[in-house]
Amino acid sequence: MSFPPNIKRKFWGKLFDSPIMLASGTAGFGEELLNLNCLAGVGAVVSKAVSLKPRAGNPPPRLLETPYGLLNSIGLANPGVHHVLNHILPETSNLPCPLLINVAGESVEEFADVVSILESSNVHMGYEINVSCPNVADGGAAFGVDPEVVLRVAMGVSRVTARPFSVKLTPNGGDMVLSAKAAVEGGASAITVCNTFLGMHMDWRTGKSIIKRKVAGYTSPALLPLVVAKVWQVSNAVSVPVISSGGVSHGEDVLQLLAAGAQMVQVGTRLMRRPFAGAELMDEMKKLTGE
Amino acid sequence: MSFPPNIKRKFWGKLFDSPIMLASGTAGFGEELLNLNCLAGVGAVVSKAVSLKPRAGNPPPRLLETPYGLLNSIGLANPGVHHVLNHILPETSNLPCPLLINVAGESVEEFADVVSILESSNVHMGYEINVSCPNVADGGAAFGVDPEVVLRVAMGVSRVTARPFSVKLTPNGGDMVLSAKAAVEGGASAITVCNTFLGMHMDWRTGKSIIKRKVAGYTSPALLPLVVAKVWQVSNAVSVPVISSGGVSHGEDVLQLLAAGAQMVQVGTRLMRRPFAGAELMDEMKKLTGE
Amino acid sequence: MLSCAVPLDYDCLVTRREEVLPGVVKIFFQCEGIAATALPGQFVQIEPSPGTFPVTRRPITINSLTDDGFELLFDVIGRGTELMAVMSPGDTVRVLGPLGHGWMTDPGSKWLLIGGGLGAAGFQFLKDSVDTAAILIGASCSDRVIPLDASFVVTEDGSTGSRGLVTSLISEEHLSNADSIAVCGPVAMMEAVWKTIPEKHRHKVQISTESRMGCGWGVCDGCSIPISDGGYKKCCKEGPVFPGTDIDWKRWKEAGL
Amino acid sequence: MLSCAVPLDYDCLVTRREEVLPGVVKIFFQCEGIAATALPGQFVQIEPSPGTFPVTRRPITINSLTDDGFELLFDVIGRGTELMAVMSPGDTVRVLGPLGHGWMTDPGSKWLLIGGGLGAAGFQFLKDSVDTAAILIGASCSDRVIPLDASFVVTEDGSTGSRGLVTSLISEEHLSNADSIAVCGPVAMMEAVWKTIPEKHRHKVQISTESRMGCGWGVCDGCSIPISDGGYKKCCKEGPVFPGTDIDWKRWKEAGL
Ligand SMILES: Cc1cc2nc3c(=O)[nH]c(=O)nc-3n(C[C@H](O)[C@H](O)[C@H](O)COP(=O)(O)OP(=O)(O)OC[C@H]3O[C@@H](n4cnc5c(N)ncnc54)[C@H](O)[C@@H]3O)c2cc1C
Ligand SMILES: Cc1cc2nc3c(=O)[nH]c(=O)nc-3n(C[C@H](O)[C@H](O)[C@H](O)COP(=O)(O)OP(=O)(O)OC[C@H]3O[C@@H](n4cnc5c(N)ncnc54)[C@H](O)[C@@H]3O)c2cc1C
Ligand SMILES: Cc1cc2nc3c(=O)[nH]c(=O)nc-3n(C[C@H](O)[C@H](O)[C@H](O)COP(=O)(O)O)c2cc1C
Ligand SMILES: Cc1cc2nc3c(=O)[nH]c(=O)nc-3n(C[C@H](O)[C@H](O)[C@H](O)COP(=O)(O)O)c2cc1C
Ligand code: FES
Ligand code: FES
Repeated sequence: MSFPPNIKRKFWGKLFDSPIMLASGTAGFGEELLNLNCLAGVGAVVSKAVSLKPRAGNPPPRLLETPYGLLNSIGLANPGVHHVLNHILPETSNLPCPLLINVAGESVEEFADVVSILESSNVHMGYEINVSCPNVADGGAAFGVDPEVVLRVAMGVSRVTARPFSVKLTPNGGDMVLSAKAAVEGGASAITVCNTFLGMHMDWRTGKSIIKRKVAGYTSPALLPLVVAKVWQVSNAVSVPVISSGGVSHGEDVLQLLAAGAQMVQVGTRLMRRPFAGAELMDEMKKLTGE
Repeated sequence: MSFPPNIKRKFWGKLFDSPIMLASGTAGFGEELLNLNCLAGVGAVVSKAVSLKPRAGNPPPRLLETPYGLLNSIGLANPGVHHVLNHILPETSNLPCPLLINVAGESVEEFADVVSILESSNVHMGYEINVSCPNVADGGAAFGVDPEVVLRVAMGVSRVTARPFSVKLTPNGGDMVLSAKAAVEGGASAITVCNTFLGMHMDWRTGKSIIKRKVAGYTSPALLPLVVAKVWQVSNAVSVPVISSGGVSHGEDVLQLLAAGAQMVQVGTRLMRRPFAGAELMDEMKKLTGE
Repeated sequence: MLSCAVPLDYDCLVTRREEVLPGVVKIFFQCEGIAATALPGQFVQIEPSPGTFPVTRRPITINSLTDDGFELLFDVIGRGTELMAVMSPGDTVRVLGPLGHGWMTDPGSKWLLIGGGLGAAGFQFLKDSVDTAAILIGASCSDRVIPLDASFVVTEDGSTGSRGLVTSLISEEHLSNADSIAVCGPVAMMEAVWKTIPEKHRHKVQISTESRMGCGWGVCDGCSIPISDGGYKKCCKEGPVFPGTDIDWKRWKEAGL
Repeated sequence: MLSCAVPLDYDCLVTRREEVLPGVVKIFFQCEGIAATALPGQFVQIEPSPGTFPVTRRPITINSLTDDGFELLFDVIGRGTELMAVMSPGDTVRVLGPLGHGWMTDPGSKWLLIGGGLGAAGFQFLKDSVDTAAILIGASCSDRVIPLDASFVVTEDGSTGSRGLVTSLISEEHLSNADSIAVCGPVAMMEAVWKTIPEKHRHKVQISTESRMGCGWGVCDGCSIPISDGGYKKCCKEGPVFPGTDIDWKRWKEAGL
């Protein structure tokens, strides 16, 4: 690797002018953002999670801002893979950049089932397999904390698609390096590091959590050093590219993640403040590197 | 529990006017703070880590501030248990509050060895067993990620002391609830949740980490929601008191942690900005609760 | 339903700031783009500070339009609105808008407006745009009554108008005179109004909702309002104004915002 | 070694602010406590902002004392010093001090002061307190030469004094005339000075060190300076001034601050 890192990236055999990917769940399927004209500077969009059956999602409130971050408890709300295939994906055919579909499952088999149904679409470049969701069929811990289960999920997906896919790991328990190695062994073409950290806000006056599910996914610009450490650990342990996810708010953050070993860099929560973050981050990076 | 939580706490059979403990590694052995007159409002002091042999600690720089937090790579620098016993503990006999000694080890046996040597002192109330340090004798992963190892460490300590001890877990991998249960099974009288999160800062211009060990312990006020979630999970799973450690900068944060299930609340990094944090936090809490 | 202009992210100049009631601030922003495209009931997402925190914007209803801009009227309740409250003339603020679907205003429709406290904030713009039969306002006390030329005002402590709740002002006459009924205020007040309105008039009712928001433009699924079919609709995109019949009051109240 | 007063955490009033060189700010703080107790070479820990971030203070050497306070002189290089640079008269700032062990000043001792760039900042206070034989200053250019009434000044670009490095000013005469030698500046400059000074004079040398700090009062073990016995000493507590013979130059340079 050369330093400062190049802003132009090669990923999955394709050249990308921008390393920025919009993170799953913060950009819909990209079509709203196309309307808003804010896909400039964006290398790729990752869709919100798609599951086999429609999911209404968690009861509100689904969001809670803390002084330095955001708790989300969306609950993988989505209209189900068939609706996505028939009604949403066709509308994304004019996205100016590649689309990855984020896939959620409640059992090891469901991931492959969702992927095989999506195979009949040709608008998307590949998948992001979200093994951070709770394994409902097997006790409720996230799939991603058990390398054995990650291996089986990845093997299942490999079997039904020739498209590249990334496995998105969870930072909440287990050993991310072991899970990453298992994903690669199972055929993953990239590792996404990582999903949200479990967090909670307690109303001390009442002893109640405002979020009904109590714990939620926490994101914050202050988590960047945690993500940098994990990206560095995982990218040193596996041969496939690492996609970072978490903690980006400025161009310098993206450069730091690239230098730590990320091949592409996702941005999520920052879009809530700055829908045009793609272009803004690119500007900031170019100013810093002179590229 | 009643809400808002009481500021006066009962812990290890003793009444504490303040739930605030000064976290290990941020308050020496308390004697410097006594000189500075900043132990007002402090319920207890946890000493820096003590190991069997003297440890010079990691090469500098040992600290690196990021925009929203602090990376530390102290490396458990300490003069070793014998020096602590003979030269430091005697000086702490006039602390106005109880002292817990934080114990580090490089093997399962070392924890009990250090504790048994310290038993001849009578200035300290109990111990905090730091199973977050790397298990040098067995591969280098933290002791705390393996419940089996935690059990053995706790059993070893139980055997050599009648004083109460807390086991301080790591958030970096494994399943904290399982490790906490193992600690209790091994005789722990409390669980400290938790040690620092692994973090890293990359110099993107050079591709080098400024901290020589590359990854370091990261602390930040923005990590509070992560600690609240873990305190809530662990305190719901074990019968012994939970001591929270991490993320406190204001009185409201302490109340939140108490409401989430903490019996005592440590404060560390905040002391770097505010040596008188004990008194300040107490004032803020009293204002909020009217207690 | 009126179609919406594509929202844009504007750098708006603050031209005036006024404390209209204790802890209630009105700010005028210069912005021709929003002035030219906004519809009553729409909102904007405003960046409370140029720093990194807070990480999301704050949604505020467009209180009224001026020739070359718009005004917001808001309650100072927490972190974000405290930062917004000190915005002053000369400041430049990032504002995304106009957002959401506003009041569904059929041409020729006569309106009854029922507002609770600061919920009446957005009514100025609606009132400026439609034919209003009557405006009924309830508030806790005179300090919470927005200047709006209301037809009838009641307060819980009787400090303005007579003592009572806004539901006491709702009569069959008001309801029959109106083709459309706009309701805006706290959830409990809106539910009381809804229950007071007899079945036969309910199809006329439109409810202006609020929810904690992430994006504000439909991508994060964070702002769900429970809907009577058991599912959810997005406050930011499918709302904030919904037909009253859409709302699942029980589940919405459970959310506790 | 002089004994130190217990440091206290003061709310200090800023009474003056001056940009003495481009990007170099001098601030006067009113604080009788520090004025009464500080010794040359000691430092303070200053809170750069009242907000939550940055999470640590910033260590700055006491540049000089006034009747009822002290002044700091610092380079604006990053987050913290940028916040400090905009402090202005009337502001109140939290300052902990005085901290550390300063110059070891034996009565009657004659001093040679050797400074590099802004490293000479703390010399004013030392100069005001001891008998100075000579002051030798080196800097990159005139914009980095602190007003100090130095005996000799060289700059790398020749813009003040002759062109050269401060080591070129060190003569046997200067060294022999002095009982104590104070060195302060960038690590590389101090090492060069150390190497230039012959063995027989090295026992007179005192080095003012810097390190990234957590607490500043000896509890966190974050500020270690590598010492010639293979171990470390705490910059904040056992330093910042050390006998030159204490320093392990090789390991210190590796730290790269
Ligand atoms: C479509 C819409 C229009 C609105 N119009 C107005 C208006 O015209 N005038 C006005 O005073 N207020 C209005 N609100 C409410 C306003 O957005 C909140 O009062 C504000 O976000 C509170 O932010 P805070 O940081 O001061 O409070 P905090 O309590 O510190 O906020 C913390 C978090 O909670 C959220 N939050 C808290 N209360 C509310 C609430 N009632 N609604 C939505 N999110 C909330 C904030 O957005 C933030 O994420 C509107 C809300 C929505 C959704
Ligand atoms: C005992 C002592 C006395 C000092 N006296 C002076 C003085 O009189 N005038 C002056 O201009 N500077 C002095 N410094 C250096 C000054 O502390 C740093 O320049 C300052 O902390 C930089 O902070 P920043 O946030 O602007 O920079 P950033 O680079 O944003 O700082 C980030 C982090 O790095 C640390 N850091 C960066 N550079 C240094 C450094 N050189 N020394 C210590 N920590 C550093 C900061 O403390 C902070 O934790 C002194 C340092 C020490 C240890
Ligand atoms: C509102 C919201 C919804 C999310 N939904 C999903 C999702 O459906 N699937 C998924 O894999 N990750 C989801 N995430 C996680 C993000 O994709 C991303 O990994 C995370 O937010 C960290 O990046 P950030 O710090 O840039 O926000 C969601 C995050 C947020 C904030
Ligand atoms: C400088 C520093 C040194 C530390 N040293 C130790 C240590 O020796 N033993 C230990 O168990 N924890 C150590 N910790 C962790 C703290 O005890 C505490 O768990 C952590 O800082 C989280 O609390 P905070 O967010 O309030 O800082 C250290 C932390 C810091 C910042
Ligand atoms: S706030 Fe994001 S979808 Fe409504
Ligand atoms: S800065 Fe904490 S011991 Fe020196």
